[in-house]
Amino acid sequence: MTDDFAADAPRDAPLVLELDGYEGPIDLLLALAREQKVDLGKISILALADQYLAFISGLHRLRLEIAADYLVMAAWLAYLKSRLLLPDPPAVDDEPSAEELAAALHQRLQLLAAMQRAGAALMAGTLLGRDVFPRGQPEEFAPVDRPVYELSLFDLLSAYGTTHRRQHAQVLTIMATEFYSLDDGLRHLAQYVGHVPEWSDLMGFLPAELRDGVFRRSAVASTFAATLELARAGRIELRQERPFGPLLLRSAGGAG
Amino acid sequence: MSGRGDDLRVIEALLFAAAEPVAEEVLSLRLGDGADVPALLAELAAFYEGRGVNLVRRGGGWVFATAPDLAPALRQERAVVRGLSRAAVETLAVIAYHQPITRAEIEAIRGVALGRGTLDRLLEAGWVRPKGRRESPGRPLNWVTTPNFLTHFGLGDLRELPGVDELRAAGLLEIGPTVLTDHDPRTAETPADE
Amino acid sequence: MSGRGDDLRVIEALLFAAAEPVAEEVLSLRLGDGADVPALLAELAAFYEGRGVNLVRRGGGWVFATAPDLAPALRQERAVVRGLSRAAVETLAVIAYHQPITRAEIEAIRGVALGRGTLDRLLEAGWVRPKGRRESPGRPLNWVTTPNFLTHFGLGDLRELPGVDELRAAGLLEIGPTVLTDHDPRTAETPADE
Repeated sequence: MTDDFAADAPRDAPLVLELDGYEGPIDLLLALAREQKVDLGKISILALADQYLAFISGLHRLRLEIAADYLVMAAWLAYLKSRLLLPDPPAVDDEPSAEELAAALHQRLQLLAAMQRAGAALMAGTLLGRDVFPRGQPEEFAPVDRPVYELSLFDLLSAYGTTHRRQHAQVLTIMATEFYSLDDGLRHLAQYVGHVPEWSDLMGFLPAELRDGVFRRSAVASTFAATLELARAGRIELRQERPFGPLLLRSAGGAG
Repeated sequence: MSGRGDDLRVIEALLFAAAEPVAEEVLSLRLGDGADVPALLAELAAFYEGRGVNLVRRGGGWVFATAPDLAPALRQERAVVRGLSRAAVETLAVIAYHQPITRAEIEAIRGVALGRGTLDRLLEAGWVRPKGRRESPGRPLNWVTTPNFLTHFGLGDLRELPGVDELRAAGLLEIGPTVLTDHDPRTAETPADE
Repeated sequence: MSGRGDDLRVIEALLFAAAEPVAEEVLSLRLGDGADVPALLAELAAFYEGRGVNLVRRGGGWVFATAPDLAPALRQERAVVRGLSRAAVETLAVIAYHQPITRAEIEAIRGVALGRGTLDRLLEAGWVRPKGRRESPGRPLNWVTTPNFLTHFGLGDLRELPGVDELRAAGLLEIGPTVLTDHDPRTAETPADE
């Protein structure tokens, strides 16, 4: 292009404003096409290209960031014009013919024109807030909460299990555990201390009224522990002749 | 606006679109001197009487409002998921297994008094209902579960509730080891269960 | 709800109370199975025809709005709709008639890049929204119009777009390769869109 399109034109240059009125190069083309006053489908692309190029070159100064699209279109139209005027070169693959390019431009112009008409039709419709008005005082109905409980059958059955367990645990008294304590053993053995001169089997010193089971086992253990206590205190002596053999005891300083 | 009919339509539209009640003076200003606003309002109010929307006086002006008698139909229910307390779940289970059952019996089985809201919650959930009275002193209410209870828990009928044996087999009656004794009081106390 | 009269009153109240269109399905849900909602709506719409307030189908639902012919009498109190730029109106039309459409396609049809704020304005107005992505290189967003767009522009549904049938017959609702693949460098970036 020429110096006329200097990029440093003042922001509010009148010629810039000339382009500001258009929504892009197709819109400008459409505006020019309307000046031909013929059906868009029948418009002469050649004449339109001339109009466009004349319009663009008529602009003395142009801000480049606005004009770039317009200049690309101008270049393309100049190319199209040359293609339309000259006979088509031998067909090259993928290269549309001049007529196809012109038809495509027709299509684009018609499409944009249709959308512009549609936009105008939308704006001419019955617009809410301009032509009709909605209810000014919408009412809100406070929602009523309907509780929905989430509970699975498993939860329910587990709960019954808990209840059932608790119910039966009440009649299920845990019996006071009976056993023969170390104190019991000490008290019992104390009556014999000093009166056992000969080695005697520990089992002979167990309380007489022994029941079976836990009580007996605890009596054996506690009596044995009691003998250890008494031996430590130096009041009796203990002796075992072999592993797992009988435990023998006698008073301290006994005859043996 | 020419005729009375148009005036009526304008008042109707103005009141409909207004964000708050509109005073008669404002309507008069909008319609011009020719309009008999009080008469028009009376006509409009009469027209809307008995409809779903009424024209009513409120706050010194006129306003459209939905008919008060429709309030229950207009309110929208909103599902709110709630949890049930352990007490409520256990109570429901006891009712399910022992129905018909009185409140006192529920308390005896659970070993604890029923809290105030427990039965109410279950009633509200639609899972239990009172059904008749026990012919015993004080004639206490009998409680039973509802068809809704069966539906919620996917049961065809009450016989589909697992029995005690099945609960035990599923480990729901298990009780942990307790004391070191030679004889297990569990077996001694509940011989019938085995 | 007992009779048909009550149903009619409830629909009237529900629609009157709402500022936005209510879908028929919502009304059916509110009224229960017994109600013939389409018939009730037709009856109500006929009843309000010619009054100051009309019942109209908008944006896929039904809504009461003031009669269009009363606009001059009502407008003075209302701020006139904020003016839309030509770019915004055209962009809105392109989206409405060609949806779902990508930004690149909008630009190809209009032959110019979208200004920064244009889509934002339409989005802010609640008239367009992105809906999914195109399965093509760069996976660009698809843009569509909203029910609110229909309501605002007085349309029952998209079939009521002005002249849509004629445009379709003329082949102007298809974005052909001729639009997308000519010289325009922007369109060159999305060759696979069609």
